[in-house]
Amino acid sequence: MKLTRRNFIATVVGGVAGIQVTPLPWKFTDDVAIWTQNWPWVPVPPTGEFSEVSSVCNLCPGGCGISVRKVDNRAVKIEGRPDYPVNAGGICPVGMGGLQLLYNESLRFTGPMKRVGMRGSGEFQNISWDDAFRIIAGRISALRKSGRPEAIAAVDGNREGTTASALIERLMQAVGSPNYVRLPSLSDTYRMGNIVMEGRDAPVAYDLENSDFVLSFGCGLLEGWGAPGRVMNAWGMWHDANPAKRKTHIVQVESRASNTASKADLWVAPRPGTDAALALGLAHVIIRSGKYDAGFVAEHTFGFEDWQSTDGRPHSGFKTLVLKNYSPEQVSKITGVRPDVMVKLAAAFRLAKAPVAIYGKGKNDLNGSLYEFMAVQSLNALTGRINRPGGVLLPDPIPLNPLPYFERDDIASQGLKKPRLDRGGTQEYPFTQSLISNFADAINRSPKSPIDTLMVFSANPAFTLPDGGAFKNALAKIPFVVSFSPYRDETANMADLILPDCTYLEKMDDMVWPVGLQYPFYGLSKPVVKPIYDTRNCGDTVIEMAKAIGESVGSAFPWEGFEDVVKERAKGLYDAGGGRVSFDRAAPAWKPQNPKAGDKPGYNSFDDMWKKLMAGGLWYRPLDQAREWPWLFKTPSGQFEFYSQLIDQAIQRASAKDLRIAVRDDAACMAHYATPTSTANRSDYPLSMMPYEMINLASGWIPSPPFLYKTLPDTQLLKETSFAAVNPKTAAKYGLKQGDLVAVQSPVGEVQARIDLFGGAMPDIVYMPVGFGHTGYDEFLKGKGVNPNAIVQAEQDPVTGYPVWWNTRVKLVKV
Amino acid sequence: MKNRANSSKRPSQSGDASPPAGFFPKWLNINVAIQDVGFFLVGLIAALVVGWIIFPAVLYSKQAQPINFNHALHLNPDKVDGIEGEKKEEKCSFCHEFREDGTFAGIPRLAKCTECHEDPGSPLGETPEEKDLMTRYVATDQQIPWLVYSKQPDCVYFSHIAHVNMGKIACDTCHGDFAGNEKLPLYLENRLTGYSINIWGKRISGFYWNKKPSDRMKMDDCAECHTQMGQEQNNACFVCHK
Amino acid sequence: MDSVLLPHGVKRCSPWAFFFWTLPWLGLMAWGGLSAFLCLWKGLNQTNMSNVFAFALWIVFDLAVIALGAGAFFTGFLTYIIGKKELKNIINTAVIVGFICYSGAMAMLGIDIGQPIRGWFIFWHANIHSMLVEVSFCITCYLMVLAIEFIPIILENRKLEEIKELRLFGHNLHEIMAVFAATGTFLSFFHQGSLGGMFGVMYARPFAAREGFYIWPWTFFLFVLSAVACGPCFTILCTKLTEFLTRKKLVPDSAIQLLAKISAWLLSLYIVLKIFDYLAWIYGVVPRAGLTFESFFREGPYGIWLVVCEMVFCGILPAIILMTPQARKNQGWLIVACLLTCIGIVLNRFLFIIVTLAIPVMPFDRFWGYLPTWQEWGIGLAVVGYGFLVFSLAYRYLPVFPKERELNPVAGS
Amino acid sequence: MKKENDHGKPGHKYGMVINLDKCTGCGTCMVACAAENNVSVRPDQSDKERVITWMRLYRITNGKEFPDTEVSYFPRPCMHCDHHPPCVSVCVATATKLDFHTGIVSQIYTRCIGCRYCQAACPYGARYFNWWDAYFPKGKGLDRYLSPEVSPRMRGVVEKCTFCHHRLMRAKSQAYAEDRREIEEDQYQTACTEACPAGAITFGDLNNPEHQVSKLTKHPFTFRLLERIGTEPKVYYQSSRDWVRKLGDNFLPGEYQPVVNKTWMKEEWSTKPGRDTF
Repeated sequence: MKLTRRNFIATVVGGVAGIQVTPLPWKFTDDVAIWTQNWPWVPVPPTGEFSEVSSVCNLCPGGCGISVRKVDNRAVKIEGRPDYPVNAGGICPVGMGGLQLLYNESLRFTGPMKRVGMRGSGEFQNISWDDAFRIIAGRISALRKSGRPEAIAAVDGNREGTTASALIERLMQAVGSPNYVRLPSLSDTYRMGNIVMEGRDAPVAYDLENSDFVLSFGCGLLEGWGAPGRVMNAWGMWHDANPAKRKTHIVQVESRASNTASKADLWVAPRPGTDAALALGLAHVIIRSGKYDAGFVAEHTFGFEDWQSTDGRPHSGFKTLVLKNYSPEQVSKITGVRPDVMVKLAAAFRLAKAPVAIYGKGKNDLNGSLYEFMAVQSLNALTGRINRPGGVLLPDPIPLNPLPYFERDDIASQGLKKPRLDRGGTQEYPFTQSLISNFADAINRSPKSPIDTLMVFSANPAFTLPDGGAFKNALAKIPFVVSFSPYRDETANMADLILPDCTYLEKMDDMVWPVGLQYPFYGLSKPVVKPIYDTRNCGDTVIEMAKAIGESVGSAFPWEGFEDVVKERAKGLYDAGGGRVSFDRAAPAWKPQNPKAGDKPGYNSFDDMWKKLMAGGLWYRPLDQAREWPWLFKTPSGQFEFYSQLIDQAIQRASAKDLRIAVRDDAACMAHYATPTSTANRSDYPLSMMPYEMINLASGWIPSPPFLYKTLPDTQLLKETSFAAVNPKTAAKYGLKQGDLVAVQSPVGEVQARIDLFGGAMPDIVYMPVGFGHTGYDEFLKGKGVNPNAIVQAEQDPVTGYPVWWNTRVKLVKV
Repeated sequence: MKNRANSSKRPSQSGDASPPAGFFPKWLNINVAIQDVGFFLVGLIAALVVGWIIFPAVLYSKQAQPINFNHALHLNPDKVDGIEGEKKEEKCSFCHEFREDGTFAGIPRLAKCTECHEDPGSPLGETPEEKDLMTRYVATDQQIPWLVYSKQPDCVYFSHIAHVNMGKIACDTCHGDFAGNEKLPLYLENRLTGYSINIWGKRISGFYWNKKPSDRMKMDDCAECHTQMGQEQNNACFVCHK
Repeated sequence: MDSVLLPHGVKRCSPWAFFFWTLPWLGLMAWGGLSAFLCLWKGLNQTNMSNVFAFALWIVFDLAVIALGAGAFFTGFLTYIIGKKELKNIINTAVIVGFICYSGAMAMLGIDIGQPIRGWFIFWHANIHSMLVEVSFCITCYLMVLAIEFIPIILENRKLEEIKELRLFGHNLHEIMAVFAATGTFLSFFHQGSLGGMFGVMYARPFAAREGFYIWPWTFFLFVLSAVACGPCFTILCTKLTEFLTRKKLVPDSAIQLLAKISAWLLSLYIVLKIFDYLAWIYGVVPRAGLTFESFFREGPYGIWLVVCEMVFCGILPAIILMTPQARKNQGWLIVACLLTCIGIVLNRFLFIIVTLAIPVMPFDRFWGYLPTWQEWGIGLAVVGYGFLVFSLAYRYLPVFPKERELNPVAGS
Repeated sequence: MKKENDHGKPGHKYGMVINLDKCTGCGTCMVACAAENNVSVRPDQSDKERVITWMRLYRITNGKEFPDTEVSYFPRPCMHCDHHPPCVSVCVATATKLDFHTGIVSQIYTRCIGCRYCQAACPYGARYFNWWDAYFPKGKGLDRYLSPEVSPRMRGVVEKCTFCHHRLMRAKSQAYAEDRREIEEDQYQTACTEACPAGAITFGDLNNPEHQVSKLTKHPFTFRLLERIGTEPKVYYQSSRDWVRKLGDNFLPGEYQPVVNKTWMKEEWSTKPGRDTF
């Protein structure tokens, strides 16, 4: 029998018929479908035992309590802790996305590394920790031996008061370099304002929760100002579902219709940088009406009425100054705010039961202006809102133990006598601790960098400083840069050596007094997961580094590790007594609680307290508002000073000109408004550019978790370009339409962005978001949009010397 | 339109002995027909063999468990006395335990084993399996890569506690009785789906006259049981899918 | 070369000429093949479809070709059920065009769904409430019917006809074609309707939402009517195009005229009903949702002109032309009218798909634009190429036009 | 096939009230949602037509000129329409259903064939198609934060907000472990509700008069998105601002009736209570 074509067909037909009555086609179809349901390249998250670990978010100075959900050893979700006094369960978007900063290999350094590529290329090679310590310690020792310890510098992004910053500062002291530089933040403005007006070197404490009228001068209440978890929680309380029950009202003073401005009960839009004039205008209305708190002014303030100094010179007081210069009509010319608005606002402020005027500039990441703060604080003093419930409170600093004294060797002593490169604390900058812009400037000016080795801790100044790229240029000139960043940020990419820190979820760290909180608070975060890469807590690294340098430097660090230092400092909390280490939701920390005689602190020994502090991550002293007036103000007059005698003294030592104060005589020592100076030609640069911050985009050292980009509208970022918000009228003037690509040119540079027509933008001002334009990090963040800091041309703020970053002259050129 | 069909050129099949005329229709060549049927049957049988025997053999790969765990030994109170519990369910959940949050641990982790098999140096018995456990896993603190017979796809959320605690269903109802097993059954993995044969059921046809719950673990089986038990509301999608 | 395969007594171009003729169509199909591969391999990110334009170019193509392919079932219905014998001259064309349209649509749908391997879930896990399930069932069944209707035509190929069994098979199929025509009519009626229903039932999209009868929104019936009105027009167009390209008369005028006349009446009826539909929608559905007719066209490139084109230039105008015997008998006018009708129907489908999705429903949502990628065009145009290729092959090797020999006697045959 | 509601009286009807006065537009709800539900994050998230955001913040403005411009936000999860959800009836493969016992509109990714008819039918844009494979490139280790409680989706299927129904399962498991059947209000809360730093979102059982949501829905400032289309969303919004409420639905001229309310500036009545013009 031959297999003919016909037979073949018969076989095939039989086969086809037969296969139908077998499971093959049916099961195959089913299984292939199941295969599509379980594609091997779709991840299947392994399951296991669930657990929750409590910690504190350290991504910003907000100090929210977080609870991290874990599956076996993996962290899978971050949530806010309802049993935490600061944030009461909520958390900001950056903190919510924190796991993307932990589990992202291309964002992080996986171990100590040495640069192999060009600077800025981000090409590194793994080395061992021992090698890394050898390199850095050798370099520092060599500089010390050659008698140049001041050529070592440190830039520290840790907040003042934290254990990490204390250790880094101590290292610089031990090594013998005065060049320990911090990044300016809003807290510095607060600190200085409190020094000159109240004589208190303490953080600002606004009793927002107990206030019924919050007049916010520029605070991005909903953009991340203060402790975002706390402020937004308060926001929720203020806006009860039933408007009839709504007790607190919020007025936002800001030039742009930000979220805060839009969501506030009233939005007042003065021109940028004229907040001081507006505050003084309100003071004028209140003084003229005679309805200011005369009792408070008389008893607790200095310099309100005209006065005579001991040398017999007559001085005009705050009242005279304000009545003369800040009538609503005068202020209206400066600010653009209608006089009747000021009159009504002043009346509303005065009539409220517990009003408070608060000062800020967006988030906390950037500094404010001293005289603006003074103007706002003067308004509080005028209405007697200082040291009163719902006003500005004056709590004592946190009683942490100082680090023990240590002996410096001769090299260190000699080195510390050298002048600071940034001239902080000199006659020109009497109240300023450090000035990174001057630091960069000094390096850029000299032909050879006076700094040989720069260490950068928890900071990304190459990106975050509003200095038109000055620091980046300086960085390129410094022969050796060491970064301790866990992330591949712009500054770390310029570094020669990387000693990576752990991320905030892998290490112990402390959080000292979240910005603006009205009660003393100390938070302690602990490792939620074991370090997933070969990284070390920066505190441990510093201690180990000091030991590697040896000699007197090593002996200044007698501790085993970072935890010992934290514990030693926390002992002070125990010794001071009165704090709590657990939180009861029923008794919010901001609610005035009269401590009863029998109140127990909740722990019986320091070890017990430490254990509870570690577990709960919190120590706080509930609000006590009964501060005694005597000795409250530590100014020369012992009172709140409308007229700051400290500034007066500073002017005596140097001159108003040296301090860059535009006005002369008495006004220079009081809150005042002066037209900002700019070297840029107004006709060449007819517009001004103001960077703005958002809560859903990290603009500081911490990279944005990629999740956040889901929340950004495509009128802020589209593919690779970010947008500049411009009022439609301004855009029309230059023939620009929505989405047009423009070059924003300032005297120091140019960036390209698209135009977003936004009615809420003040005419003639270009608003650019901060946080875009990274060249570091990974594909999620790299090359997206532009960084407005790169074109900021900032003058120095009077007295403080901080950059006036909100007033850059620019022009728009259509591309 | 077929009026021009020309049969003249048509080469007919090899002309063997002709069948009696008239019995079959004229156009039907009986020899050819027999041949056709023969080849048809060849194809048919070949297909049946492929579909019923070769296909299942190829579809499933045999995989060995890392250790041959002896359930019978562990559940024999004369030999192992650590397993607590009165009823069989309690004994099962001694190792296959529920956690406090109601989740089910399933196949125990190494930590459960080391509750008894603590010290790699001093085994509790003399079996080679235990020695294996000690040297390969306990000493190195490695999890044992067990193959899970009843592992469902990732999209499935199965709540053991709902069935065991609330539904009072015995473990062996669905899993079969493992208590007497001295050897772990052979693990057959579907090469396409990656799942154990226990999900589809041991019978490739998928048909059972008297289906026991432990025979198959497909969604329809869950739904069928829910319906039988009067728990029809639990057939809603989001009860068992995640 | 291939002369043994050509039908008897007709003249065909040389194999080379035919080969070159097929090149562009093969090219389109190759483009489509590459696109299809990319879409299946890399996923639908190869297209410019989005969460806003969940349905896009391919669905417009699908709906358009299914409407245009309606000539098959309707001509079959007229030929076999009603008994219009003169249409036997054009039924083959209608069937082939129908088969091309439906198989092309099915292929496109297979690529259009995100999980083609799970496509059979539509049947196995069918949700009978979904209009798309009805569409899928009917289209699949009807494609089988069309294939069955196509088979006897294929079997009429000169070479295949030599095989006795096949010849008998084909003949027997022909005998029972009325049954398939009836089945096809039934299936087509429902899926053409369901395709309309698909959009009418989207009650949360006021631009598409329609009220109706029982579970069927008016679009159900309007789609059936519009399909049967335009289907014959498309068949006529295909015939005329073939006649133009081959420079032969292939179908007697009587058949064409009959189809055109029937189409005219149906189109007129459709237009009248469609006007009522528009009015009921503009004054009923739309204001109830808080909208006005004009408010749909405030943003983007789409304007009321689309509706005017659909109704006036591609609806009323061709209806008038086709209704007028003198105009209808004029070749030029006939073609223009058929073309306009087909454009009108495509426009109608476009409105229901693209414009519906482009118009945001939430007042604060924005208008989105959509432009297909080359991959989308590739697959859409591959169906066109496929159509030309199959029809060309059919014309070359099968006796598609029964009267061709009669109308074009070949000298010396 | 059974109809959805032939079981008599429904047990639960989970729903949500979002207070737009409290909403700060911070986007934490979006991030919490994405993190909780293993939502894919691709390098380019600015392609708003294709990016997956189960919870999405719509930014709205009142359209007025400076300095009267206001911005507000509509956080938009799936509405879990209670009456004949537009997406459910159109689904070809029965991949999405309205669960009568919870009121949650379910979506089964492994059943979905990706025809996207549901997306076309949904007027809220709440449904998202996976245009790409989940983005977890090798060597980045991003998949380490994935939660095992929610199954990651494959390319080619539609996904959407599930009211975090896995948290309901979690709560049920906990309850069963404690021999309970009932679940308290605070035991089942969605990720966005918990995360909102201003407490703008309230979640609970609309059928339970004790739950906060049932009380809040009675407020005169409460409204729903596209209410007049008749989808009966189970997500409610509240705003004291008229222009915001007005944007919740389409209105013909003169149709919108403002809710008149006394404002905090005691001397005046306003139809624009949230914000006063001095």
